[in-house]
Amino acid sequence: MSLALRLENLSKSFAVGKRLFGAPKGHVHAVHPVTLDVPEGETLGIVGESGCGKSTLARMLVGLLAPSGGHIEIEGQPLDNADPAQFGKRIQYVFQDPISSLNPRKTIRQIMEAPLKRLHGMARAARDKRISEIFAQVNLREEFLERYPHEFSGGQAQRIGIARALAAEARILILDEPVSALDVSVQAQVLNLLADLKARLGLTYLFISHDLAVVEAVSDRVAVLYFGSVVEVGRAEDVFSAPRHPYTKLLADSAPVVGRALSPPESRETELPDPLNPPKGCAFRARCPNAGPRCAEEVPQLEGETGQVACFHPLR
Amino acid sequence: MHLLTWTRRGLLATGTALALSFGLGLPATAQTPPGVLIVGQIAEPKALDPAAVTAVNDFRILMNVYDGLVRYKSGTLEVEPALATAWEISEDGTEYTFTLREGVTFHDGSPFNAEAVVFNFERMLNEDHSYHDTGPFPLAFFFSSVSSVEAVDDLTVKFTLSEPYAPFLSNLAYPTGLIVSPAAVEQHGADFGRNPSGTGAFTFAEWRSNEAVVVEANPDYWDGAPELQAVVFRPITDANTRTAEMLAGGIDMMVEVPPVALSQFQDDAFQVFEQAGPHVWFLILNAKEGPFADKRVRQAANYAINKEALVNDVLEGTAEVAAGPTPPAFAWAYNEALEPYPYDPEKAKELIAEAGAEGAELTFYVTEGGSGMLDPVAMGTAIQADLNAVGLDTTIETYEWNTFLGQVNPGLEGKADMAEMAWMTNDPDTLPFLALRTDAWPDKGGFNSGYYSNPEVDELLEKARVATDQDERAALYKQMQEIVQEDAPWVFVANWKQNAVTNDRVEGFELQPSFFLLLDDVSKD
Amino acid sequence: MGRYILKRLVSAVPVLLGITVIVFAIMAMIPGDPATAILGSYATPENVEKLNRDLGLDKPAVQRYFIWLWNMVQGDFGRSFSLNRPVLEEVLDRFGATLVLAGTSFVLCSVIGVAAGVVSAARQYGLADKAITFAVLLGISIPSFFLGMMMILIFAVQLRWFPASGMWPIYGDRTLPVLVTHLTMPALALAVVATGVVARLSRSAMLEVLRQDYIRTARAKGVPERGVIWRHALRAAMVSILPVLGIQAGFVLSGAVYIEMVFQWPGVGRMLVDAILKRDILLVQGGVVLVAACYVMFNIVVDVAQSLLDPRIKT
Amino acid sequence: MSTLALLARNRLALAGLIVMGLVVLLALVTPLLPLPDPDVTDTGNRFLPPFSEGALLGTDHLGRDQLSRLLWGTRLSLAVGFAAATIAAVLGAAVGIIAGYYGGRVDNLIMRGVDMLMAFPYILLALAIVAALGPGLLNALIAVAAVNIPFFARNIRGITVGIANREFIDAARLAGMNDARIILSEVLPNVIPVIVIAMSTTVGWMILETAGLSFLGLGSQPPQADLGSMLGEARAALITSPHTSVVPGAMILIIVMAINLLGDGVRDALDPRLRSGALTRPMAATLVRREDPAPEPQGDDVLSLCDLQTQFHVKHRVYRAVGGVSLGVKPGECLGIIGESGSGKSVTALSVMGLVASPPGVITGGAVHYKGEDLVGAPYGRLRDLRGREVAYIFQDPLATLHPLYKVGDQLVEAIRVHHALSDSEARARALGLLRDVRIPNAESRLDSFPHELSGGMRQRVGIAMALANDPEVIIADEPTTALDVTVQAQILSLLDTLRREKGLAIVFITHDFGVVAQLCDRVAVMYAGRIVEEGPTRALLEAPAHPYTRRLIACVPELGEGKRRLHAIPGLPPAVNDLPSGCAFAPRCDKAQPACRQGEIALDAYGPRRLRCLYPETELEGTA
Repeated sequence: MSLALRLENLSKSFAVGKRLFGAPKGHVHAVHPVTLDVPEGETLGIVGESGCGKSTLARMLVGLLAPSGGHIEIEGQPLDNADPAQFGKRIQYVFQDPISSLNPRKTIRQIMEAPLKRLHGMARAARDKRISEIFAQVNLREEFLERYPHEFSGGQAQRIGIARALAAEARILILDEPVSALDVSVQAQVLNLLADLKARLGLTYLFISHDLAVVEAVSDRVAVLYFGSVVEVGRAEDVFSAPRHPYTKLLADSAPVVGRALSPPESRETELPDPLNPPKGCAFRARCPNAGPRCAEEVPQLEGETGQVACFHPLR
Repeated sequence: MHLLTWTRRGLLATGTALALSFGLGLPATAQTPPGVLIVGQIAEPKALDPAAVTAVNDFRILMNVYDGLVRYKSGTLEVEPALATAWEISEDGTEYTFTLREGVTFHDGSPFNAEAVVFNFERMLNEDHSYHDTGPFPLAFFFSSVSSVEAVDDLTVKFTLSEPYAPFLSNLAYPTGLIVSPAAVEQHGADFGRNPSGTGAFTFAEWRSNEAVVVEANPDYWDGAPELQAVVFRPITDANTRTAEMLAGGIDMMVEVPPVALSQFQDDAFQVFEQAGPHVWFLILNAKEGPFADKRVRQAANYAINKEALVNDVLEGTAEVAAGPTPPAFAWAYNEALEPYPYDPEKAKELIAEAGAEGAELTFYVTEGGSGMLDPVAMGTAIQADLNAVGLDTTIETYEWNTFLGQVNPGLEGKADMAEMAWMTNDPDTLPFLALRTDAWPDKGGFNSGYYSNPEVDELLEKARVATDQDERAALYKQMQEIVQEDAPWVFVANWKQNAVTNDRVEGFELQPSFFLLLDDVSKD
Repeated sequence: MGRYILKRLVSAVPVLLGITVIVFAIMAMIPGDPATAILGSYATPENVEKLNRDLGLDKPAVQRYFIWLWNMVQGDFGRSFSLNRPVLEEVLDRFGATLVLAGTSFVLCSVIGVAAGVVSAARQYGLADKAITFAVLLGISIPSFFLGMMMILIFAVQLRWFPASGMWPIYGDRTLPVLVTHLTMPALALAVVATGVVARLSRSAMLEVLRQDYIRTARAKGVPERGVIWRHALRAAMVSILPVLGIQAGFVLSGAVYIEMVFQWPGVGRMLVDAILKRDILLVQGGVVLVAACYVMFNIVVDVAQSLLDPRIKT
Repeated sequence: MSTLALLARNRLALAGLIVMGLVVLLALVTPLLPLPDPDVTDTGNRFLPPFSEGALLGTDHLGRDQLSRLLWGTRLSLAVGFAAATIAAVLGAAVGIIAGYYGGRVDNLIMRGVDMLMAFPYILLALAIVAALGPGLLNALIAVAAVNIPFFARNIRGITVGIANREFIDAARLAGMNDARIILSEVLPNVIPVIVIAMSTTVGWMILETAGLSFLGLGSQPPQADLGSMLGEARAALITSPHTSVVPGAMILIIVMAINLLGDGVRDALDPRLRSGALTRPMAATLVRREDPAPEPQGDDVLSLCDLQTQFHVKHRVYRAVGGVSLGVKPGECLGIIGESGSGKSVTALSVMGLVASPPGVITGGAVHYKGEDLVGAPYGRLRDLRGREVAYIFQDPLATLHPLYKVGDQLVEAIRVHHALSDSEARARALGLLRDVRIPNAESRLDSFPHELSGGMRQRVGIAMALANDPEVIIADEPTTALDVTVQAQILSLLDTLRREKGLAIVFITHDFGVVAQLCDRVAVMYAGRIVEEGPTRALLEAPAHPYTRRLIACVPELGEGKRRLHAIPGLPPAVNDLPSGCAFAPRCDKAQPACRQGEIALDAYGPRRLRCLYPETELEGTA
């Protein structure tokens, strides 16, 4: 089994208080060094709350953001986005907001043609044929091609977004909250479509979401992100049903579930740490019921065999 | 509905406040005080240092604050005693000895004497003089023939000229020859222009930038204290606003009334004054190159332009048609026999056809305004229309006055075929000597921007300049005028009749042919 | 806050330096020279050249720039050729008059403009809105110099309600009511365009704010409509109105040029126009730098006001 | 609607268009008209008054025909104005796009330069440029264009920054485009409308500015006429012959005004927000246009909605957002309203206190009874009095719903003092108590915080505190936790639950999440396409949904703990509420639908505690229909 994606100590920090000349005032570490492997054909779910760095991570993977440290390998080769026409063929991205990811001033055909023309240099006839194929795969009618994005509902627009990503013929798709802007009935349609495409085309997905249930339903493996670090990685069926990291458990307990009584999963009224002034040691310790003295001193590293966890006092 | 009531209340309050303030303020606009004459000037003076300025506008103030050794007799351009009571001229015309008036003091209290006169001319002419740096003195060349000035005794001054120079006395009567207080120059240095001190009928009181220059009566004036308590010179650059102020009663007197506005002042509440002066408005023609190198085309231009229409319609009769280079105001030197070129477009076309200049393209420099330029844009436009009518395809380029001078004075060669120009002088010598001689071509430091050259004219002018006898000079000038008219180096257009308007409260005012504004005999109730 | 003001002041320095470069470069490019202006009709190439040498204008431009800048830093703005007096003295003399005129106009346009905009928005599509919209359109469509000319014709010459020109009567006391009568016409003529612009912008800013969720919150709390408009909406709308007021200050300052000419107001705008036409290089340079500095300062004030108004701006 | 049609709808813009059309037409045909040569002088006939023989508008100071000069001058002024606006727009846009797209230092440097130019009094800059280039209309045009470049650059830069951060730019990059291509094919088409708007609103300004320069004598060279130079030349005769000034002055006024009217029209037509009517000011209370008499109150509900109908009237379309909703909530009860976006649940909630933005919202029928009093028909004063005091709201996004410029404490104090004559310190003390009630740590210091200084969870606590300020009887919570993270959501839900039990509040809770409903609500109503399709006690309804929509909606939501799997999707899309099918709105997506479902009105029948609007329910409900 070969690796589709390999992240090694990938990190990103943003300068704060930039000036025209001279050094910035400080840095915010949006992503702490992250090491992850994604085998070909797998769906890796990445879950976390707002501000945990999941979108930053995704944007680094497709070259929209330059990492501050570490390496990315795509299908065994280091990421190189110098030539956009080459890069786009290897990895593609599906955006969270389907409408705003489509240029409102272009027809769907123009949007669909861009990757075919720029990445594959196809002639007009070949392009039309290919667009027809893709549209058939994502269940879109060809009459949509002459319309503008604002004429579509969220679900349709997201299919178009997926179709555009498919047109690049990349074998790895980064899906950044692809269904969170959609209504539940449509969300299920899109998720099923994604599953079908993957089975049919042998794609590899990196699926990012804040919705635990959705992530669990589509992923082979799940990585939980907290404050820019991966705190737990494991098989989808295990991660939430038997969490090892206290944060994962907190997440799982917080999700409203039919039939479970309402009780605050957290007694303390706590908030996320200040990113400009990060705490020492484990970032979660202030909210953690199991925190010990060591948690305040050292940053726990991701460890384990089948499931990995970054905690000195794992639950299991 | 609260919003509406609020608004209404607010409007009411604002309205009341405005009404109140208007009510309080209104009387202030009613009338100017008696005994104080408010003069609407065309511009802010550059300085009140007579040696440093060149504009008639500034002269109008200066003549009331300063005196020269001599002055023009009222209503003429002839010289009469002023600070000098008498003078003697040596046989060869190179030594002038003046006897100074006794007991005259400057406004700052320092005495007027021979040393003061020497100081004045040394400051202007001697580059090593310790106050030469209070210049520059653009008209110093009026006295370029002076080789030395000495104080013979306290009340006697002797000027020595390097060669005979006929216009010398006349130049002394010109504002450049006005005498300033050496003590004030020493005190204020470069700022003397803002703190003037002379011997004139009025003492300088105040200069508020762009608002007013105020002068007050000098009770000790040697020629009798003036009637007015004070004169206020207000710079109102815009002719229209000047007219409005005059009509609205904000000023008592205005000079250079725009021709179109004259009709407003025909009723009894106003008096209109007119006075022809030593002014000539002409077009310089480029005689060096292009169509105007041919005398016939130059003459054709003179025939083609309807000067009668220009002076009567565009200038509303504020000027007369000029016949030649010398204005009739220099009565003794003016050639009465000359008739202006008549308006004859057919003749013009003939001449043009003879010269083969049909359809020639001409570039015409027009200025937007300037000393004595008399509505130059309208004039230029009308002239252009006349030239176009006879088949000379004329294109106008307008320039602001100083830029215009920067373009014209170095010569028209390679740039233009014709340019507007006007001169006001105090002696018949000045204009032709500076602008018609071969030796006055721009590259030789003169103002002959059209490169006219006629050795006969050169000779006549040189002779007239050193002649000491006025009749001899007159004959030479009349001869010169004939030749020049025939050669047509210029289009002779107009001689300006300067005008002014006062309201009916002003009495005893007269305009001078010198274009100066003399106010010591004026009164106002 | 103090640090923020200091920071803004420091950041104004490069802008001002840039302005000195621009004005110097432009004046250096303008043909014609002060020597001609000084010498008047009697300027010959020879005299001009000599005078230019005396005035130091024969040095290379870069050198002249630094000499000028260095002198200016020391407070010496040089001497005006055309007015024969120190530039700084002259400019400061006139600046007061311009500030009175432009300041009054600015206050008028801000107060009337914002009030009109708010009323217009609050009564959207009502009679008041239509009347205001029309008046505003008329205001921004009329050339201010034409308006000024017409005002003189009607109110000074015909009706004699106001003096036709000037800032003070030539004789008599310089009292406030007298100033007001002189100021009324030019200040109104100058304010008209800016008032229109401000009113338009205030209206759309108010409309934009009025549809925000927090306005709905205010209503849901039971805040009376007057409070919703003037307290909740106007305050939020001011965040986008303020910067425009800053820009309008520049327009009013610029527009004062025409008004000062038409009404013979003894201000700096008219002086600068004359100075440009007369090639009075040092006067133009000094005047422009001071006017621009004033504008930059005013915008710092606006920025500070903005940061006081809007806590989200990082100070 | 097409841009042109929109333009035509705006009467003022139409007037502007017609006037402008006439002016342009006149300018175009000027060379063909039998007019005297505008440059031929006839000084004998100067200053002829208007309506003179052979000179309809009189003559000027050189006896030239005013009408002819006016038309030729208009031609020139228009051309110059448009050219200057175009040049300034193109160059300004180029600078602005480059600065906005590249950002960082490029942006910083360019914008500093722009700042410098803007600090320069623009008339003086224009004057200096003309002085440098020499007078002439072309140079005046260049100067006017040049001084306006910074304004365009600044404007366009702002727009570009917004666009450059949009996701479709990233998408284009991933589609293999380089920067130049992205600017040309992605950014530019989106900026062009803004450029056109900016241009159309500045052409008039440009004409004025060029006229200003001409007025100063720096524009067209005589004898050529443009409107500014006509005015400038006529100025000398303003008092004697005012007509020579009034004619060009009035023409400038007419042209500029027409352009401005037209420009406003173009702006309105091109602005998508105006297009959708979004820039209309919402009134203080929703418009009520009830045709049928208000239904009488029934039952002991503290708040009851009876056949409530709320519509949005946008242009000629009518969106029936709420199509006859009847609901009731008793004291101490929590009623959940669940539905997908567009189902009308929020509009229902906002209709209660007349908070639906209007225009375009209109309540067209039904009643809202609060303790028996009909709120729909109540005068604004009464409604205002009840708002926040008896019925309070909690909204979705606490960042947008709190006023960004006021401190949290002040907003709470205001909420209290609107209804109670308390002193400032008393109200403040009460506000502090409220913050403690909603468990905000360090409540004392939080009073002086601005909303943006708080986290999402804290902000929503403030929102709740504000709703509680006057001890209302009913709280309407419109998706209060949707914008929050799960952990925070859990805290907020548990807080709400505690508060309602402590204070005996009636809560109407709107959400799209079954999990949330299940945990908090006693009863739940399911909405689809503006109507309630099913209602009943939460547990019963979730365990045995009777309406196929309810059942399938529950089924398609993944639940935690079941691992990777395929989901049960509902095919198709919800119908648009301006085009509802007859019969059951869900029928087109329903696998059990029969022909009967597509005909006639299907009633919401009561079955004991449950109500259902379905002919072929999933489970048979007990009780009478």
